[in-house]
Amino acid sequence: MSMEALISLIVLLPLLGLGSTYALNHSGWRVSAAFIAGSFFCSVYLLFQLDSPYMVRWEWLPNLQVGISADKPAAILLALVGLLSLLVHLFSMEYMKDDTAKQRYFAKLAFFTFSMMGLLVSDSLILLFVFWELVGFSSYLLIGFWFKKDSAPGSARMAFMVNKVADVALLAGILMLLREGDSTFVSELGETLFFLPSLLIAIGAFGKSAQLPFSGWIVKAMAGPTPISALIHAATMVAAGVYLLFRIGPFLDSQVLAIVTITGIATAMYGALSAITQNDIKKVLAYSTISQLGYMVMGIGVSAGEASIFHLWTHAFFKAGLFLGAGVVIHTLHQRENSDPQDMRQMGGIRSKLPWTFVSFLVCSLALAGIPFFSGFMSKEGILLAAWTWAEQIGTWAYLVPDLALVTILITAFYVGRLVILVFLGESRYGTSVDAIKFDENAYFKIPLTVLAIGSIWFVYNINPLAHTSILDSFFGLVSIDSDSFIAQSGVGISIFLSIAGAVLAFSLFKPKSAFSLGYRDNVLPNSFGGRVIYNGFYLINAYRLIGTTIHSTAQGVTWVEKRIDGLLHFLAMSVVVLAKVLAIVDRLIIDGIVNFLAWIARVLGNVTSLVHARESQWQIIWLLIAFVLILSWILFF
Amino acid sequence: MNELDPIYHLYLAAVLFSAGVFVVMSKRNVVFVLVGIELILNGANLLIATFSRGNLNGQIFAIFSIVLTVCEVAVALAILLNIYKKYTTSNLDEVRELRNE
Amino acid sequence: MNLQDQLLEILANLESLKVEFTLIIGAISLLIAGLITKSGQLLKSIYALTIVFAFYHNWQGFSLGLALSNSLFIASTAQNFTAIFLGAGLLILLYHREEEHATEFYFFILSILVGGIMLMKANSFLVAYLSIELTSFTAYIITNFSFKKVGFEAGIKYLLFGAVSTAIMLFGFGLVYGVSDIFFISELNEINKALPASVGLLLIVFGLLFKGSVVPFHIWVPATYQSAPNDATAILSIVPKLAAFVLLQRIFQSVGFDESWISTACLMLGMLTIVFGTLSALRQSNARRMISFGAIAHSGFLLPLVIMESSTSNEAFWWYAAAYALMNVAIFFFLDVYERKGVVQVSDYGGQSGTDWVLNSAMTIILISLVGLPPAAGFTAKFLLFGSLWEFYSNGADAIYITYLIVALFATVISLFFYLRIPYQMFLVKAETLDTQNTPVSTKIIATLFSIVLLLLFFAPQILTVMQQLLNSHIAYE
Amino acid sequence: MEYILSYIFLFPVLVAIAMLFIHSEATSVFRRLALSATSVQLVLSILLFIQFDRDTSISTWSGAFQFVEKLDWITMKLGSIGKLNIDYFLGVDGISLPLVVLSCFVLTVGVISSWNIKEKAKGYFILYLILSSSIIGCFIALDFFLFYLCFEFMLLPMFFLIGIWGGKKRSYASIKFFLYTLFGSLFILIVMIGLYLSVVDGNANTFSMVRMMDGFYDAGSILDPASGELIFGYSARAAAFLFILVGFGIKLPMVPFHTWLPDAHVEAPTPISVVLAGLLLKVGAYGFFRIAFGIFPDMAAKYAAWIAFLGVLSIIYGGMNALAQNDLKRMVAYSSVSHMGFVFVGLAAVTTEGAGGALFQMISHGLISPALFILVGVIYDRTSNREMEHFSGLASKMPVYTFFTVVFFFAGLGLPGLSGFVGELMVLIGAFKTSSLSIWIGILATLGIAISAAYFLWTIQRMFFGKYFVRERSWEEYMNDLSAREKLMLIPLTVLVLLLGIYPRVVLDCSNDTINFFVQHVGNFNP
Repeated sequence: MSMEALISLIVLLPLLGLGSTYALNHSGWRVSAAFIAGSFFCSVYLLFQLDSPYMVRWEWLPNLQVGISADKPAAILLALVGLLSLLVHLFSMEYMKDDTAKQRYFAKLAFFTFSMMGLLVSDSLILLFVFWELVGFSSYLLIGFWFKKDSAPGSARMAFMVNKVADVALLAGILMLLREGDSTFVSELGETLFFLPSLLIAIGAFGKSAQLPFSGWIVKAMAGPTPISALIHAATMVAAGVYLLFRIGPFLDSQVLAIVTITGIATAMYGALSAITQNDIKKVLAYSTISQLGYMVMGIGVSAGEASIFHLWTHAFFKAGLFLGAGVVIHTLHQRENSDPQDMRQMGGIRSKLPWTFVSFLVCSLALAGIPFFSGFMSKEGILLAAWTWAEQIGTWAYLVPDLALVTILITAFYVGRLVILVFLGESRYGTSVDAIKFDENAYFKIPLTVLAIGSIWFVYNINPLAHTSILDSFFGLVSIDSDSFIAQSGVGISIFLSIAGAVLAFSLFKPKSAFSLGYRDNVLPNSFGGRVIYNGFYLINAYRLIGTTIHSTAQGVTWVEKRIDGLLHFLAMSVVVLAKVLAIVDRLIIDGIVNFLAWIARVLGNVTSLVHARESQWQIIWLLIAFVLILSWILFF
Repeated sequence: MNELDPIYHLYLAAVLFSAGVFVVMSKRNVVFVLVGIELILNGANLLIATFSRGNLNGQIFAIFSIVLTVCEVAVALAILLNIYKKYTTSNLDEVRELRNE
Repeated sequence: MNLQDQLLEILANLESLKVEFTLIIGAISLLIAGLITKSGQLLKSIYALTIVFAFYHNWQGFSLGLALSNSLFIASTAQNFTAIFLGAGLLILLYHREEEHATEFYFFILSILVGGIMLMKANSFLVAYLSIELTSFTAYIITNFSFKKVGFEAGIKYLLFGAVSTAIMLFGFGLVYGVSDIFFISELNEINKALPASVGLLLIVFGLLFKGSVVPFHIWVPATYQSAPNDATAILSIVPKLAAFVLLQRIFQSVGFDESWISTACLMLGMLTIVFGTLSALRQSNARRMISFGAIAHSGFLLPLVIMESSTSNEAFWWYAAAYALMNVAIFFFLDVYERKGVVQVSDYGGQSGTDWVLNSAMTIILISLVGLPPAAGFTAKFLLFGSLWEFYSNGADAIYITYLIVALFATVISLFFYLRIPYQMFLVKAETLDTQNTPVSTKIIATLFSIVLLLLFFAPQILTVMQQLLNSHIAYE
Repeated sequence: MEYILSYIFLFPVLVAIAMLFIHSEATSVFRRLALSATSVQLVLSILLFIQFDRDTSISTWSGAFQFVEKLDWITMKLGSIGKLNIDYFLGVDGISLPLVVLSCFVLTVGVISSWNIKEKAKGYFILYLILSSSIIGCFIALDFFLFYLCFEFMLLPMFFLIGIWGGKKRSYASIKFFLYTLFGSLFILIVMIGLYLSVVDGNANTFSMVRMMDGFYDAGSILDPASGELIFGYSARAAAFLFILVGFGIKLPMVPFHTWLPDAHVEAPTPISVVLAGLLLKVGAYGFFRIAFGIFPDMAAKYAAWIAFLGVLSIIYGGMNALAQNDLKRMVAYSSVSHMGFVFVGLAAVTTEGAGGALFQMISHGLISPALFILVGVIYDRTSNREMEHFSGLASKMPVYTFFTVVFFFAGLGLPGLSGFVGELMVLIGAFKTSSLSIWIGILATLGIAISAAYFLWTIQRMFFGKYFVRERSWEEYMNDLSAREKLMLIPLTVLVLLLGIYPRVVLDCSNDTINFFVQHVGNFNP
């Protein structure tokens, strides 16, 4: 099979899946998964077929070439997306089986897969932007999937708008490359880009990867179905920004790289802090995703692209695993009436009811927390190491970056511990109607969870559980990071210590029968200033709302201007009419007035000479004479 | 016969003209207004006749003009008759049904 | 030269007056016929026959140049415009007219035609004055032919006003004659530069502008147009105005265009006319009065064509005048049709919506043409006007011509506003009471023909120029 | 095939004349006749599109046109000008060809959209067909006089179509529309006469736009670039260009001359909005291509930055206004203002991408905006209301309707894969690539995309998502999903929007050569 056909198959099979959901009436939505599977197997096949990067280009618009390129990083991510999409499809078959609109659901899901695959193989930045937008579009559709819910449409819109703003920057950045005469093909980039285009492209990536100040949209995106959160808002789409940065990172302006690093670490801190006090299970995961993405972006900033992509990969597994696990919990608790199935205050003790889910969730959590022997540790270590090395090169303030990263590790382990404990351990807090709930873990749930949990364990990547390299590195063309430095070496130890410390801290605070745990069901929202700030994610969403309302009121202001323009026009029209009226007045008053004046003179004269009065009916003639005189004098004397 | 200096004719013409204008402006009765117009026309006629030098063009013009004046008065009186029938007045001030808008 | 030679010369030159003679003979026969019969058909056919004969004679052409001891000047322009007048005279037969007073009415129409045609040929001041008075007197009289109270009122006011202005014009003749010893228009180039002569010339021009209803000498127009019978109004709005303009053109040609002050003065008045006519029309509620202000504005559009010294403007003048005549005959025909239905005010047209779409759309086309929008003759007329102004300007004339162009342009936009009020009422306003009277088929056919001709003239404007050439081809050049 | 353009141009008028003789009670006959007339046009235009020779090397404008028909129309001896020569001169090049096809298509859609016009159907369809002829005429006329005739002649039918069949404030809107556009077109008239007096074909002056574009000026004439004549102290050519800018700017519409558009749209019946947005605005843009840039390339190059500025102003200003609207149709109308701004920016860039993008944006907007107005019409037909606040959650009641709305709203906000994106992308590429424009033009124009996303999404959220709700109980029974007729209009539009979004070269291939020459023609004058 030729490469071209293979790549087309990978990208287009999901599209066929979309078609099939509607074409085949009732079972169509099931068939769609088969197409995704096909796409996945093709990408695995591609992974082994691919020796050197494969490129195709064509002239999409006159004078504008676009092209795709499949190299190893692309191929391995294609496989990742294919796999996760397949798993989520499987999961959704059970999760969504009672929804009347599941055709629409699977169609959108297939469309997303297609867009994501397209994004990964795009070589031309313009083509990449096309798929970038499509990915955002399908995300919008999926967030708003339950459009009858009060919150979903608004959340979808906010998520899309935040993305759109960043996309505008991305587009401007790409087009600016054209202005500077640079190629828009990633594979042809050779030299460092200028500051402004670099910055704009980075901002675009920030948008999709939910970096500050765009982070808020992921929280909003949680309004969508949970499998969607797993696939799109945890594993794949949000990683697109990291992927773009990975591709373009080596060519970014050094100042922009510094900005990327700082944004990354700030976001990592921000996400981790915000996750601590959340009560909504999906929000914890959402903020955690933001935090992890911050890690990856920071990794790019410190020139550890490979480590970032490795983290992207491992994160995709464990975070998807967490989300799907949460999905099982939510799906189960959804059977309750009059309660929020996502609220952790009404969970607890699910371990025994959903054992399979618990185990997989735990594995993924440990990976997220960065405990050794799990994948998260390995990938995180790579980034951390690179950050150390980078800080050593720059010195002084730059040490803040790895330091903060370490702090983040502590916080991460802490909130992950809190999450697991509050959801699965201890007594159940979900009310009296436990018996009414059917706890059921069937194969559709178990298979994806298992696969994802396995993907979160160390041996998949490297026999050495403490290594920060993996078998995947061969695909990325790893440049091994210099790890001789003492601090870097000791960093591993510190991070292990911190992650375990975080977990222990969480356990000691939230362990079953602890004071917190007992009172958690009625936990009220934090009152202190700091608490409120953290709980509300630093009011980022409120800031978006504020910007939104500001723009809307500006728009109202613009209509005010518009009315003035119309008013000016009416004024012009009116002034013509007024002029006409004035002419009438001139007719009546002034000319009449002159006549009356003359009549007055005549009367005065008449009083003297007893002549008769001047008559008003002759004013026309008088006017004629006056005009004669006026014109004559004007012509003759001027 | 003594040649009269034409300048006196011109003075007379000017006086006639002005008197005519004044009468036109000040009289309320149509007949009087017509008289005023006659005066203006006669002023002009006098002017033309006065300047008739070398050929008879001017004098002929004046004679034609006088005839035309008579016609004009005839037409005017005919209309006036109708006006008087409808409005029962020959006072111009009271003939004002056509309004300016 | 003895008397016999003089008489022989007169006889030889009488040929140049054959159109007038035909008309006069026709007029007299009309009077006689009127004594014998009251049959409107007969009178109308005599009238028609007269005009056809006159047209035939006009078609036969004249020998150009001075005639009758220089008192006439025969130019092809006069011949062309004679054709317009006769055509208009013929077309008013289409109007509805009661048998009563038909004799007198058509007699006076023929007289006004004679006056107009003579005016265009006049060379001596005397002939000019006589023909002006002829058109004036008859105009005073036919204004009364509606036999309504207001008609008489308009008549007497028109008369008084006209008499004063002709008196002043006569004064102007006297001044020019007295100071420069000039008695012929063709000799005006030798005019004395002294002040009284210039004043005299200006007074003559004013007299003509009065006939041409140029602001500020227009005051008689609305009342007269509003109160006269519609067919009379049509003739009044065409014959004296165009004849005066033709004579004015001759005066300008004769004076020579070095005397720019006088043309500048006229152009200023022309702009004033456009602005005043257009703006005044805006506030009229009576349809006929509104159209008459539109006619005043059209005088302003015609005026520069008379003044500019270029052969393009000459052609454009002819074209504009012909189109103007046709449009005016048509619009007053429509106003007449609607007035007999009782539709007088602009707002009354609301009751016409949906009654008779043939009539309504035909009228709309006429109004569109009056505005000067394609595809109607009015557009071509305006187009030629703008073209002449542009050309004259680009050949190095004064900036006043381009100013004129811009004023005319804005006025066109505003004129849309009032002309369109009638179709607006007809089509867009839903009236409470709809008119249900039926229009005779003949009226519909005439209405359609009018609009078709106006459209045709847009698509084939050369018709008029070819017609002009055909007319002039019979002229024997001396 | 020799006279194919004439057939396309005049066939509707012939049908309209035939309609005059049909009794006005036969409502259904008129719409069938109208549909057949526009369908014949459509078929012919597709033939034209197929037969158009895409591989040409253009070195002068006179070589750019195909299917040329030239007949003497008016030859009139006229004084010192010599002869007034007006030709019946038709032809298409790569710029006008796509517009002709678009026009025929949109006009056909418009007839289908007019299907339920029952009142005074005779007058309606006669006016509609006359309107179609004049629109087509604008795109294919190569004689300026003929172009102007068609340009002006669109006003009257439009005036009556809005004024008689429109909404509540129809008379205000129609008169505003008429006065506004007449005002603009008289400016064009002036320039047209000036050009006629300045451009020669052989010895005679000519109205031929081809000669005007190729620059055959009479030496020393008023608009001759070499002579540098002044009017009131300003360069004559600059003044003429300004006039053209205002004239076509009103039609386009360009901020601040756009205020007729929302009113006209809001009051016009749906099919007329379709034609107005789809085609009439394009005529203005076409005028910019052909006349402002084609005939005055020197001025266009000189004032490109200002034009681009006006374009950006339109984009942002129109977008902000759209954001503030509560009336769905008004919102769509303002979105038109915003989208047409891109045409300005693209033209001002004077690059292949920019000009091609401007053209493509015209085509794309010519498909999207009719669809949007049809969609507005759907809700208006059912409820006689289109206030956004009065509806909510329509998606659950009318899923198909919602589907099409989402497709076209996203096409409007520039979703890749749909045609709107391609146009905007090309325009932006052009704006960024050219060195003659400041980079802020490009950045601000890009920001316009975000604004359009804001108002479209806001509308979707308010009207289509959330809980189902309509203001009046009496509307309930009418809230059915799309009828077959409505689908018949929307499906082809969707297909085309999708096709052009994915394979834009359908259009661009046939316009490429002309656009290249156009850019070269204007680019010569770049400062």
